[in-house]
Amino acid sequence: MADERLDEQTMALRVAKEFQDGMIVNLGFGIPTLCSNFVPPDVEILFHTENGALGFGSIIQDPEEADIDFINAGVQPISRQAGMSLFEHAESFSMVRGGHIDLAVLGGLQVSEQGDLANWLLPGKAIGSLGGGMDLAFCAKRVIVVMAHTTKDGQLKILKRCSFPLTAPACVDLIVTDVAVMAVTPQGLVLQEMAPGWTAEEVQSLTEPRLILSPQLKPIELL
Amino acid sequence: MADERLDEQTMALRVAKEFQDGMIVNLGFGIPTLCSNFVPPDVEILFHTENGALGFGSIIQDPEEADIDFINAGVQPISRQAGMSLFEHAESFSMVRGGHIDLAVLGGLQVSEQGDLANWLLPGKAIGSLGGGMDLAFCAKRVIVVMAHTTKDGQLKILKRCSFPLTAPACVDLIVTDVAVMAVTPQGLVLQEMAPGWTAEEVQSLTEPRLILSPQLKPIELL
Amino acid sequence: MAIDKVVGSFDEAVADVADGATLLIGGFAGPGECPSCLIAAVARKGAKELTIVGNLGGWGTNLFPVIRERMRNLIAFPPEFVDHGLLVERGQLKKGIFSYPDAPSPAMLMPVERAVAEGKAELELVPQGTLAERIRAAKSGIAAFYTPVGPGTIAEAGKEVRQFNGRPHLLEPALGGDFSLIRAHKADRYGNLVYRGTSRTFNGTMAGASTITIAEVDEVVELGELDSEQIITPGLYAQRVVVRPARLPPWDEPL
Amino acid sequence: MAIDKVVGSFDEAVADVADGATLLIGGFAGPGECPSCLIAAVARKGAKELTIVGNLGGWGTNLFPVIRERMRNLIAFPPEFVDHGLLVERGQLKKGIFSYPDAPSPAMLMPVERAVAEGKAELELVPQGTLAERIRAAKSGIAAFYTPVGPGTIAEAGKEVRQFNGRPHLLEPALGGDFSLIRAHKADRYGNLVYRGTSRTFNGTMAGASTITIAEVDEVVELGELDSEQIITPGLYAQRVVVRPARLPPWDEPL
Repeated sequence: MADERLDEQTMALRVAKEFQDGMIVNLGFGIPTLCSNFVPPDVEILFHTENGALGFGSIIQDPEEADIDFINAGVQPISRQAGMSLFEHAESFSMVRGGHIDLAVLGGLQVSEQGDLANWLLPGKAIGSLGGGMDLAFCAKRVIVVMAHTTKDGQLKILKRCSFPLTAPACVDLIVTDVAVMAVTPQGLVLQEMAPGWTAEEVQSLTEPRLILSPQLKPIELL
Repeated sequence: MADERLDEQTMALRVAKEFQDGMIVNLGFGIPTLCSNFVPPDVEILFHTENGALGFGSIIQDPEEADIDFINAGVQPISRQAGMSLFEHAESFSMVRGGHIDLAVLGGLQVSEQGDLANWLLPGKAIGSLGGGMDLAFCAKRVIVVMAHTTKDGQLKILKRCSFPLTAPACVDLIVTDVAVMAVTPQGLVLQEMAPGWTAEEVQSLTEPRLILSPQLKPIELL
Repeated sequence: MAIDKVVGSFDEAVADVADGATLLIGGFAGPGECPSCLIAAVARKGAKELTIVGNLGGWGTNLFPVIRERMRNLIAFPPEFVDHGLLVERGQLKKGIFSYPDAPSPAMLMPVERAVAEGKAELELVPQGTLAERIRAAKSGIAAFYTPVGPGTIAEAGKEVRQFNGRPHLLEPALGGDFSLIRAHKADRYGNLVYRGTSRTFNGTMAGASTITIAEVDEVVELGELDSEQIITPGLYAQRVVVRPARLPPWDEPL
Repeated sequence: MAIDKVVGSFDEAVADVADGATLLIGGFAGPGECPSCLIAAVARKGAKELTIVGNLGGWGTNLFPVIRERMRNLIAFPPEFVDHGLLVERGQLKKGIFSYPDAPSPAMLMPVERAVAEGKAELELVPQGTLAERIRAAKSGIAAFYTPVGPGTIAEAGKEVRQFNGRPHLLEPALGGDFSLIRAHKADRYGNLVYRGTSRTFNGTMAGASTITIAEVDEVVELGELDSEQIITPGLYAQRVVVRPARLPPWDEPL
């Protein structure tokens, strides 16, 4: 049986290794938000939030210090920071649609081997919310999806074709899960990294499309 | 023979009588610019300039006080004024195209009885400039053209059809010239006011389309 | 006469919001950026068959205390806050045009989810950036635009698809209103507006996108106090300004 | 590594402007809002076959002294000013996309008028608001939009006409560039920009509308000195910043 899966913090840490100096990064709700805790110390990036701020600081943990006029798209209080800029919503999405966001980190319900992403309609709900995720999925220069490799009840989430309605077709570049890191390529999904103790067979057994093994296949670096 | 024609200042004075409280007004180059000198004392209006200011003050007359970073679309230095706002060019034309300009006062080379305006290509020039006049002519809520009734060499300018290329079709609401004030109506041009000493026949002789005489036809008020 | 856009009360400010009106309601998701007093005044007026355009579907008065409690350890939401979910709860909604209509948890239902399920209201779901751009197009006199966002998804339904630069785009129409109800920080008598922090959001976008824009502000300052370089919404985009009290009264009290 | 977009010289800032590039050049008509040092650097580099997008056709070095003399009683123009007319005079223009290409008097000819008459350059004439909106569309990822401005005029030539709300509209495509050369007042190392007065104009519009935006500024200030609420161009729209000297040297001296 496979080893333990990574926890959310560790998945966020792995995603944050993709942050490169000077990048403009948008983090979706949930695990993506946690990535802001793991920016490598020698890297300076600017976070964008759909509701109109760029270059804000960390999430405020003490409600006494929180200000309802300084929040991110997940309605978490954000700290002000030197160099931060503020703008209205059409400008904020000019940034997204215009390709000015270098990296979007999004959650996912399903991802296909073509990089299709489905993450806006929760199973069993009649109505879902597109929010800003669709714009980001279509237009960010690079899209990383971070999510559990399977659902809590063991359903596969990485599929040949998504069964849930799409957020955007062929938009995902990299998938980071609690067991693996996979790149979406024209040839298919390339397994690049695995959680400690996992084998490629074990990852494959939780993944519908056939995984291509990277010649550089290695354990996920956790430091 | 007809009496004297009005001078440019007097034409501007007449146009300024159309200014109503709270209006957003854009003044074109030339005679229109002079209108800003004649805002009625009990009327507060805000001037818009295409290059990105609203609610600026008077044209500065002393070059010592002029600031090259505070100009109007005619590159005249403008004074700062309480309540003035500044913006970039796309926003400035959002105001124009979005119908937020109550009144545009433009110069004209020719106006037709349908209210077509031609004012962008000078006779004899191979290349003309559309500038912001086309956007204003199409989109301002009301367009007043102020111009000499005929050219210096006696050519008619108020025509059945413009012979010069159009700035905008059917855009002009009111024509103020050095001899008359005429409204553009679905029935045709209605002669509303004449310069002191002029007769309707004399105005008609300088005007190609048939003028409809307003029941309230009167001399242009010059006070 | 001096231009003065300041109106004495919220009830007066929305007095001409008629049945069947289209309202663009500012805000994003939290209380900071929401024109609560204007929404409450529309609820008191009782205008019906409204089309409401906004980001969220609206928490309403039943769900908001739950959310407030959930958020307690992160941020203190004022208890008197109401959003346009109130109008949905009171049956004033005919159609909602929203980006984020559903509750963030399957265990909750937003008022608009109920209203749609019961056949009492229609819903148009719009990607957030497309929503913002459609509103901006209305302000800017753009009839429609082609966006790369949405082909191959639910957003494509009923839309013209056209290729530009080898990529499919959707034709999206302008989305203006009869009234924009927005929240700002300070105003002057010309209607010039500044916002505070991330409260600019859809408020700044909706200013000027309706026939009448009404701004709910913390303070009206003397003309000239707002620096010309720093005015975010030039006054021609706002027709009315109302000052909000420091502490919100219950929504059903005249204000 | 800290983000730092400040480049040491104008020559370095434009070193990768290649033959055939499309340049969006900020400014409106006067010297205050014109990125003179960046233009001079492109002239020194000598890049050819340029497509230049801007408001004016450009005075150039022959006409500017005449204009300066004419304006003398109204406003003092600095004698060292150059605009993109310089690039036209030097034969670097292949195509100009302008709103105001001709001289304001029939007695004068702008360099682009000469170049077009001599068959050395092409001209695309665009209404000013459409020009601004096309540039903004490029920044905003909008492929094309329908504007009510232009049907029944020269602006309609070659354009799709379509009815919206009973009114004809023209389809206008986005207009982006390889480089936006803009003038701003202050910057910080992130590329955040503020402008001064009416110098914002097309400079603020063009920021972000090209692959590379280069801002010519009076001053670079410490991060945090620009108030977050007052930043006009957020830093992600500017890739390079160069400080301009208080007094401009002759255009052909390295800078």
